[in-house]
Amino acid sequence: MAYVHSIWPLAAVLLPLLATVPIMLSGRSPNLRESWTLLAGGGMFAIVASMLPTVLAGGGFVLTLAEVVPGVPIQLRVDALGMFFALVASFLWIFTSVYSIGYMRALEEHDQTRYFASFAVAIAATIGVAFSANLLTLYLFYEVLSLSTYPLVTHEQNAEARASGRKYLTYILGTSIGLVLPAMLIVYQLTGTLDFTHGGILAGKASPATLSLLLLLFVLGFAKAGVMPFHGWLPAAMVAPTPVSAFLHGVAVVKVGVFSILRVVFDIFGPDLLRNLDLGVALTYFVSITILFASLVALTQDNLKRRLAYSTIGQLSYMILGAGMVSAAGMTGGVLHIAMHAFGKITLFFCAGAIYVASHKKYISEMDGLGRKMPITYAAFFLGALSIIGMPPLGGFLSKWNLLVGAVQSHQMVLVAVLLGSSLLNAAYFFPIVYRGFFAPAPAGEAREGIREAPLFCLLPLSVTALCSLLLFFYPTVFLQLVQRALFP
Amino acid sequence: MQGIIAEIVAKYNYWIYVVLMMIGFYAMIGKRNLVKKLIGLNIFQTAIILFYVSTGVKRGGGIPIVDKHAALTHGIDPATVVNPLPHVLMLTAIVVGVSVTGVALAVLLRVYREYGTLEEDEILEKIGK
Amino acid sequence: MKQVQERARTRAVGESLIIQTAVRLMVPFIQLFGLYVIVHGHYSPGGGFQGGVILGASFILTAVAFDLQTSLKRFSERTNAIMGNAGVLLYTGVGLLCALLGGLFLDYSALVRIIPMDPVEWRSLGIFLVEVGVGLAVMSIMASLYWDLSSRGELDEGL
Amino acid sequence: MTTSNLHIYILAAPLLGAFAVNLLGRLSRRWVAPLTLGVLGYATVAALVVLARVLRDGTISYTVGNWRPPFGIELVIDPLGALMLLLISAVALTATFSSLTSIERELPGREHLFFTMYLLLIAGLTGLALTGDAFNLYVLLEITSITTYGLIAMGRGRAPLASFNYIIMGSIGACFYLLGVGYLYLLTGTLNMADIARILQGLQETAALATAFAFILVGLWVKMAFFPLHSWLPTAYTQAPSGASVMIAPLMTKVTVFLMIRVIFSIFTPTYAFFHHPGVQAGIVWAAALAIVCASALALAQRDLKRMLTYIIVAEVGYMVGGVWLANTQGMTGAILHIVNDALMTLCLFLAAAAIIYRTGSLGFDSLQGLYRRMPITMAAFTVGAFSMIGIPPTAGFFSKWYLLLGGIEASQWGYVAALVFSSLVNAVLFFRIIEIAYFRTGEAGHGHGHAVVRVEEAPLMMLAPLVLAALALIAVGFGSGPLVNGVIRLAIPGGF
Repeated sequence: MAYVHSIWPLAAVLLPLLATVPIMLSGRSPNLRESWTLLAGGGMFAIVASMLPTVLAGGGFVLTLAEVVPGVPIQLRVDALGMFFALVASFLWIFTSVYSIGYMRALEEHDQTRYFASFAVAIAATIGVAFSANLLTLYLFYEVLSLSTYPLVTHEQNAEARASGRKYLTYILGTSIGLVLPAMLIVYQLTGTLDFTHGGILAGKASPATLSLLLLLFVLGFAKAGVMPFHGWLPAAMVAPTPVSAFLHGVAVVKVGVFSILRVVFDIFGPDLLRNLDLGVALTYFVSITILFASLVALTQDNLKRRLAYSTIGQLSYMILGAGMVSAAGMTGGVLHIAMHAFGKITLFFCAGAIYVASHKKYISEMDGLGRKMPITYAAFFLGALSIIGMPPLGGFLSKWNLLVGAVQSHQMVLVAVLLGSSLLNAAYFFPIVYRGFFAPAPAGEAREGIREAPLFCLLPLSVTALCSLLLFFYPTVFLQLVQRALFP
Repeated sequence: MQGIIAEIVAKYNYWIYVVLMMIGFYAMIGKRNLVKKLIGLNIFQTAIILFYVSTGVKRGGGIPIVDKHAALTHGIDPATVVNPLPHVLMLTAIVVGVSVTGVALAVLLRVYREYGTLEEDEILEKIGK
Repeated sequence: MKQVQERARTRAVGESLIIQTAVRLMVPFIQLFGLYVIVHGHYSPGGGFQGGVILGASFILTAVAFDLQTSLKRFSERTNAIMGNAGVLLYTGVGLLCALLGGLFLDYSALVRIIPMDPVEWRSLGIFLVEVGVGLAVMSIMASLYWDLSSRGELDEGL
Repeated sequence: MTTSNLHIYILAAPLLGAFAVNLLGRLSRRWVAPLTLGVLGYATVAALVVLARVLRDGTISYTVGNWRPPFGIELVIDPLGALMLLLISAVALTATFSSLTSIERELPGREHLFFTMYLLLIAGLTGLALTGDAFNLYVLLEITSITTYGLIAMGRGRAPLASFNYIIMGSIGACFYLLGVGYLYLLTGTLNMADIARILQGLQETAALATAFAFILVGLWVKMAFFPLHSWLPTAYTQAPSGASVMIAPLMTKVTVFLMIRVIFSIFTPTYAFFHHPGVQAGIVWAAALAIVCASALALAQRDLKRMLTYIIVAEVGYMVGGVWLANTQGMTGAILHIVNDALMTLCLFLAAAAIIYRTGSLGFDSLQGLYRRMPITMAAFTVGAFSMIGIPPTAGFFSKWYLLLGGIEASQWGYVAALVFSSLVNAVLFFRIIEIAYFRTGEAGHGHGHAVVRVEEAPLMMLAPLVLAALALIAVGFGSGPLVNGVIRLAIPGGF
């Protein structure tokens, strides 16, 4: 693949980063501040989208910033896999910004300037991860993302939020410093490079035992992917304002974790190596535990956002599962699920936030009959849930179907069972919410007259993302092409 | 036993310096009075000075001050003079030692003014309060 | 012990006419000798350190025989500090001057460019200047060490 | 004969400046600041030129007074020394801005005395970076130590006692070093480092040589506060006037680590130091690992910001000692890079501490509450320093840790690797604890909605500017660590080891 030297990848990363300055300076004038946010969001998406045709045509962009370690520069590179992720993230950021405005203003939150500034840094780091050309650059942006989301998690500043912030950092920083950093160094020591190379760089460089250890370190170390046992931060982080949960813990942060693992699996290890050493199978079994267990736990959660969090944990492992299958369909499904799940899950979180804004309710058991008051929100929730469960005609079906095919192709009937069982569980924890919202009688003795749909700024984004989930089933071409380019150039 | 004694006698200067050094070391660690610690430090330094100076000594060597003209005409027989370099070095070391002692005493004055005592135990007690 | 300290403070101890007279006589000679040692240092045993110590000792002797105030009256702390500083400045200044004149640091032969003399002569003179500087510095340090310590640091200077 | 005297001016400028400050400062306080800053500014620029010159022309040898070595005193400016020279003068210059302000408040009327010692200390440190003579090194080491004793004793409260402890420990260290040099002199009859090294090559390995090496090492370890010998450091650095600690804390231990490298490279060969006693080499790496773990654990127990930082310094000394003794290029690169980075990180953090103490008067964790609203720029810079200590890219601390870890992996010293990782995690806990208090705990004034508007009370510009500069330098050095390593540090490491 031919890479063209270009400033655009850097521009995509720098734009939101630089936007923090005017955002912070215009803290006294919320309208101006939010305009900056939206402007940065739109601009970034435009930049990312402008690079899309070249990538689809088989090209790419590259930019070296500084050679910090011999053989490992800080380098940005736009390839198909990165473009895939960046497209999803930058597109959804626009809606999240709009949603944030509605949400934060409706709740009259404090410290909104810090909130929007941190948010901008976080999206910059996310795009940075997507466009990283090597493991060191990826690690750099990964850490920046961890740090920039910390103020968002701790936003409430009460004891619970601080405790969650601590937990968040303990998990995320602890694993990245404790596991990824040594693993990365060992890879560097073995190969002398950290470049993402199609087909991997580790083949024949180390004993199977070392390689297995490395894979374990990476999969556990990128704890943002929420693979058990390092998943505990995600439910804890739900104390953050809902747009944060929606975007960061539905899309950006967690997907960065998955994306990092996929990068390592595809471009550091290489599918062939995994297949030869049977590491892929081990990986799939390992994450299967997370899939089933997280879905089971989700059933027991009464707090809506926590249920969504556990659902996310389970879904994230789908993507790793797909990569671990190392069959064409499986890998396609895994990568595709990043996008499909992103659109679905962000809709669900938006809905949860909208319900909270409208009624200040957090617990599912209190939400009986709410759907009749807020039909649009609940309809969107229904669509999002269907997509996550994997029902046609929604985007989620495509990825799950590919995963199933992949499992069958690789003759892993256990995985087929896992996928089907998990989908059933998904249905089991999502449908009751919708059912209770529409059909359960409102609890007696509760004044509900004031409750109606959330403000337009909240309602609009969630409707759009829900519709996108639907559209993705019919028009997945762009994403499919990118996946094809990424996996089989 | 004979061998050990012979060894000690033959290198008595080293043994003396080791013994002195240990005395100083003990004073620095064992004594609770700060001035005694400082004296221990001085003994310690003196031991090292002794060690250096004794290394320059030669049997039958004289003072390394020679007449200019004699030296220019006849040269100097190294066997007749002790090695002056260690002495010169120790001159510097002594100056350093004096400076350290001076600073230490000045610091001790401040300690005394602060706590009214130079016994470490009592000072620690006062800090604890 | 307390008593002794008390008496020492009232300066009842040591005020002896014999000692004071003897010191009065000796101090000029001691100082002269100190100067001799400094001046002759680059040629024979002696030098800035030793001469400086002797000079300093003469002030200490005054302070011991009389009292601190008397010795300070003769040679105030301010003068002392200035002389000490001037000594070091002289020493480093000479060294630096050599360097500025194109030689190496402390390479006195470079001073030829100021007054044309035989480089060997200049070496001798240069080390002499340095010795004077060192002597001044050591003298002032010795004196102020004693003053500060014996006055329990109550002089206006000190730590 | 070289006629360039630039490097000697770097040494002479603060020396001369010290006494000029003393003389003129007596007349008027107004002389102190311009003199100190002028002298150090000159030294920094000169150091930069010298570094460029050394990188272009190779090692410079300079004979004081034109006495040829080994008889005269030789100054050797190799790339490593030149780097240290620049580091010392630049850090000192940056720190001086802050200490001028804080000393004005802490020691009114005695600025000229303080800055006399301050400049003497810098002159001593500069000399240490330059000297090529083993005995001269001892004298300069003592000059730096004595001035440090004095500077620390000028602090309040327990400072004199801490200083006295330091005097005892520091003197023992210096004496050990002197003793080691004595043995070397007995063996070789010379004190010039290069000469010693040359003669040692022709000598058989004896117990005396090992004794000399051991004494010198232990002596330097005491001076650099290597873990079991660290007891003097925390109290001394905590109690020192903040104007002194901003300079002492970044430089003293780091320069001593540099001296250890100097001794290993220039007197004993790496071959002797590392490979003749493999058990010793491995043992020291383990000791370093232990030092890192213990010092980090002790840092966890502290409830005062400055005291916590001092324990981190002790842990960082373990990083560097371990890195040197990994006995491979990566580890050595990491150690040298970490000298630079750690000096900058410590500078940044201590400058922040000085600024905070200037405004709040205390560094207890409780008094840090809500500080970021009062001093946003200070806290932002502090955060950068903290990230660097934790080792988060792209701050400088990450890259030195990178090389150290790489060296540990290459040498299969897993204990050391684990200790480094552990220490990074502990640092994360330590600093995020503070960040959480300063950013997210706003006292009883009510969290959540509707904060009372807190007035911004930033530190004065003279303290803020160097702090911001140090924070920016951390990021700049982080991005520039590639050229730094390739262009400077690799040159400093002798080949074939």
